[in-house]
Amino acid sequence: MSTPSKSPAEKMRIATIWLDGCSGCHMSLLDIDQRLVAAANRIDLVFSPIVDTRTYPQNVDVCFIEGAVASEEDVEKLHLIRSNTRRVVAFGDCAVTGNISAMRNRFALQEVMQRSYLENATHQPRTPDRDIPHLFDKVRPVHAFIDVDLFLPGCPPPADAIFEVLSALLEDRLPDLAGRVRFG
Amino acid sequence: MTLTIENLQEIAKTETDVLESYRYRINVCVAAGCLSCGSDAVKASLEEEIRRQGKEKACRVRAVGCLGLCAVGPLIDISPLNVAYQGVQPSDAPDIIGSLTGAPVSRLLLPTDHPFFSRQKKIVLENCGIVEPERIESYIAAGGYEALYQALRQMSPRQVIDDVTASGLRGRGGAGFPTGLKWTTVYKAQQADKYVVCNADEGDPGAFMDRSVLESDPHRVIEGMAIAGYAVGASRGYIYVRAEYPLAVERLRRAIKQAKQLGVLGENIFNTPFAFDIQLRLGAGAFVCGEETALIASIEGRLGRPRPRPPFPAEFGLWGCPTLINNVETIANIAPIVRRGGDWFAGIGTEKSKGTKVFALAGKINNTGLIEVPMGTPLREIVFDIGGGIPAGRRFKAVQTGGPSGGCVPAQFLDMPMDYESLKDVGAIMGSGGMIVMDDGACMVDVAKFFMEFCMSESCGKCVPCRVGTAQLFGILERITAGDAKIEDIDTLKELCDLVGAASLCGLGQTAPNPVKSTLRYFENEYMAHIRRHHCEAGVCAMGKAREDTA
Amino acid sequence: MTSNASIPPKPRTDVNPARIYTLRINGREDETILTVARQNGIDIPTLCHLDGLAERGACRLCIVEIQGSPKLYAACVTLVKQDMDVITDSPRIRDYRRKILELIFSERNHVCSVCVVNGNCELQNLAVKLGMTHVRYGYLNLTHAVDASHPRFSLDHNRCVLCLRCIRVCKDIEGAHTWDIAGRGIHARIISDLNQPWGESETCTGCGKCVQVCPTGALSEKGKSVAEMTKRPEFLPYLQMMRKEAEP
Amino acid sequence: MPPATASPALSSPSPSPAAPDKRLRIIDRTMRLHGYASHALIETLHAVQEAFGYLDPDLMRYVAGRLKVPLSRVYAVATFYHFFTLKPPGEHTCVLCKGTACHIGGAAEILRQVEAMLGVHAGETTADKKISLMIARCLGSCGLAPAGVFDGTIVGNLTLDTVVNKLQEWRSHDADHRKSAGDCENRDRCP
Repeated sequence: MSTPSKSPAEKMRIATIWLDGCSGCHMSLLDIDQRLVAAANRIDLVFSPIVDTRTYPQNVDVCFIEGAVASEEDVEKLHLIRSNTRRVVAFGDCAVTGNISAMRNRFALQEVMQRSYLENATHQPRTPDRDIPHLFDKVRPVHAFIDVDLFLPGCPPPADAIFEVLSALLEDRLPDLAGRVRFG
Repeated sequence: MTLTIENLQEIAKTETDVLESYRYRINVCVAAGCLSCGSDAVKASLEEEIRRQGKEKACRVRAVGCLGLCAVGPLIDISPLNVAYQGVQPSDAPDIIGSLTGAPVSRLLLPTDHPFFSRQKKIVLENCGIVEPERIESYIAAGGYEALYQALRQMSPRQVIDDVTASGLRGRGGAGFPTGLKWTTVYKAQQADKYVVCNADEGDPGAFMDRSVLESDPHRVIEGMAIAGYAVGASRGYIYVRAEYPLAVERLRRAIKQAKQLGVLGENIFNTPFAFDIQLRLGAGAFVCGEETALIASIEGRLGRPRPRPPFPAEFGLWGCPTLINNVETIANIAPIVRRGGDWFAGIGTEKSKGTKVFALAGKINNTGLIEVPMGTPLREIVFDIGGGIPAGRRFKAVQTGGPSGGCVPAQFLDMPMDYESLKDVGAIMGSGGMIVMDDGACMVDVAKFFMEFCMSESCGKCVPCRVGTAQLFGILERITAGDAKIEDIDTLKELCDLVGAASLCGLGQTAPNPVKSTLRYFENEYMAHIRRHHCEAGVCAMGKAREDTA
Repeated sequence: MTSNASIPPKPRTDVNPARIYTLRINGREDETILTVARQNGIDIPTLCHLDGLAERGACRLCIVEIQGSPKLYAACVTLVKQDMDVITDSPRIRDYRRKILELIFSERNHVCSVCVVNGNCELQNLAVKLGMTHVRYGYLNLTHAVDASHPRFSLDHNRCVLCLRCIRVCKDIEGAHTWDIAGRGIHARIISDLNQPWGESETCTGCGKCVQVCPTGALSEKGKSVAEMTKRPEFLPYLQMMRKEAEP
Repeated sequence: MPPATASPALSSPSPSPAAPDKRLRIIDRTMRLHGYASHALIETLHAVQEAFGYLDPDLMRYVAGRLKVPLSRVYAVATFYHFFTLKPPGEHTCVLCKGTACHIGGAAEILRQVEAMLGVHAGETTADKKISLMIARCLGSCGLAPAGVFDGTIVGNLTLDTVVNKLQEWRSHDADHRKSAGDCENRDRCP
């Protein structure tokens, strides 16, 4: 599958997705504020929790993946993304390291389920067992499953850093993240 | 009061006379291997039988050290008949004693012209199976402590060191550092207090050479240490021995006590100003204490964590003093070198690897046990002639040398001479002499995993590359053997091997990747089969199970 | 996917172009490479090193090359020699340092976002400094406890990097030797006294020096929330100097 | 557990737990032999384990006080060296060798089966305190691989059957003789 190269006038097709995260990274994306408006005419947001598209499209230029990988379903999504996306950005600490989502790794899955759905439940304690994806024993970062082209750490990554990545992608250059990002 | 050479000769003569007054000397191996097959009971029943047949005047039963062929113990040998028996049981005693004057007991006979015996050349093990390890008189009758006398009375320390240097002896603990050079460094150090340490913390799994020497000929080690002490100017020595070798510990204790009583240890040895004392220190189950700086820390009662070198122990060792650390086998070579001269020793072996080497043959080989051959003996001769080949008609696959720091030598190198350089060239090391023979039933990925698990659990945890790197390497190997790995894991494996080897603090970490690197070098196809086809050709890895679990 | 001429190669954020710094030694031979380098304004990353504590040479982040030797040397424990050429930074060293840091991150549970020293952490800063954007090795997910039994401080083993600064400061500066390290290898961990809860330690003076020298959030003051704790290990060289003065 | 004495690490230790013991004298002798020097710590811990079978916290405290070694250092040394054990051993001890030759000879499978049979992992003691299952890194009896140590006696050329038989013998033997051998301190030395 090859894509014709884009003229500067052509918009960059961008997707974003949440796996196991808190959506904080997406909030930070919106924190780019008015600069986002300026970039908007060069960007086409083709898939995202904040737009109304159900299926992941083809020929995506960049996908920002928020959240860690905790289930079969997540992995399926990742493979779908990878095969339809030119560049994949691990977006935020959960995607990059597993972060908060992976803190359950120290415990057996059964213990975690027990604690969250039975012991701590105030209303109708019951472990969900139907129509939900199979959870992995260990939560892992995105690059444990697919190739990642760019890592954008932070919890959440600062708006400035996200904007720098966007700008760099639009300008076809390497982003300069020095001093702009860190874990946490 | 002080011991003279005449005393020594007198003891030797008495011992020899007494022995020769018996028509038959029945030597029963009481090293750990044969003991665990019940050789002490065999010895008791032989003595009982001699009494019963009223042959006390003609026969003497002697408890001797390792006869080498551990595979078929308990072993006994009868001099001067030149008859050896294998697999002897207490119930065989009447037949054995009864046959002394007639034909040997054919069902027990072990042919003494067996290549296992005839192809060996014994220096380190020359007394094993000959002297009684629990009696100093027996050692003296075999020429023991003459070398010490010679060194103290006829040679200057410099001359002793020159002899050791001329011999070309290299450290038998693994790295092969020239022994003479090490001695010279300690000799030159300008400090009043110096120490000699014998490293008997034989930690390599699959190696039992040192154990055998300690159990079979402990005085040899004491004599070697005393000579070393004289040469480098030390008056105190320590033997750091594994607590897992209780028999060796017991025999060393007894030997040190005897040596002190006789005066070959203590003040004014052989009427010279030289004084030397030896103490035992027990290891406590930490492989890393084979590393010199960790060993020193352990003798000082501390945690056995290595420290960065330099400074080297030869300059800054035990309690900050110059310290000579040599392995058991190295020290066991000293007395013969002094007695017969460095040139004699240098005439044995190859150009860069002099003398003999003791190997512990184990694994899938017919004649498991202890052998000593000249350096440079071809591997094929060791495995197939001396070792008797692979049991059950299976195919030779590789031999692993050097334990967790070593590598494997595959079949295409069977004609390689066993010396330091050749082994290094093929990615293995001499190591301390453990030789594990593997047949086609061994999975090389599993072997690599086995050693990595060892290194991970023996890592002291001080430096990051070793502590975490070995755990990461083990994790990857575990995934591969479970059929749960990706092809990229091979790259990560190689990359981590490079990092751990280059960046670790001490030898344990620096060599920990060797078994992986070596198996990857010769058996990468096996790794690939595990990853790509979830197939373990040897049938060792339970690949299916892991896949079922995830399904 | 076929490649397209207009698409530049993958932007790699995990490598930065390295410059090679060479330090040529002439003069004194009683100082470490690290000291001399820092005196000359050359930065070498460190973690287990702390001014005022005995060196260990354990974290291996300060590895350097010495011209003419294939081996790597820890700058904090290697003494300089006349005419020694030290390479303190090169692509090879950079690569190793970053991988070592990745190993540290993979070992325990270093989740910066919920850490009391987030923003003031030496480990976190090292990741930025060495350009470590992610950890390629699998996380080991070791399970460790939190010891909150002390009235004023708490110890979270999950954030410990085993630099042993706490042990050294307690033993050499405070003189209590409350801390030591139990077990070995990947299972090693900090303990107080006979592996008692810290709050029940019979030897701890409660001086808090260990907390101040800890490079991460493993040792912290109670009552501090995420990103609220800062450490001040600067007291150490001063204390060391004053103790020396006080000696007869 | 509040501190029992005011200056615990250096207090003169009250000879401790189980009994006013002859065994303590062995420990004292070891320390005296080394002049109560701190570098005698490992030797002393060997003596403690030899006499008591394991390193009891009270005894570690006792040794720390006598040798003037910090408590934490004693604990560190006791756990760094795998020869030391902090838990009392069972009545019988089965040590399986995990050395290279034994591994090649199938020791891993034997260990797996024995763990399953006893319901414990290596390094643990069965709930009835009867059998401790241990592993050794290498017994140096590679010529007899796979090898093990059963109550102090090395046995070579092990098979799963020989190990299982031995363990079952321990179990049933003790069941039969529990009462008659009750007053004997060391069951193995009983006639």
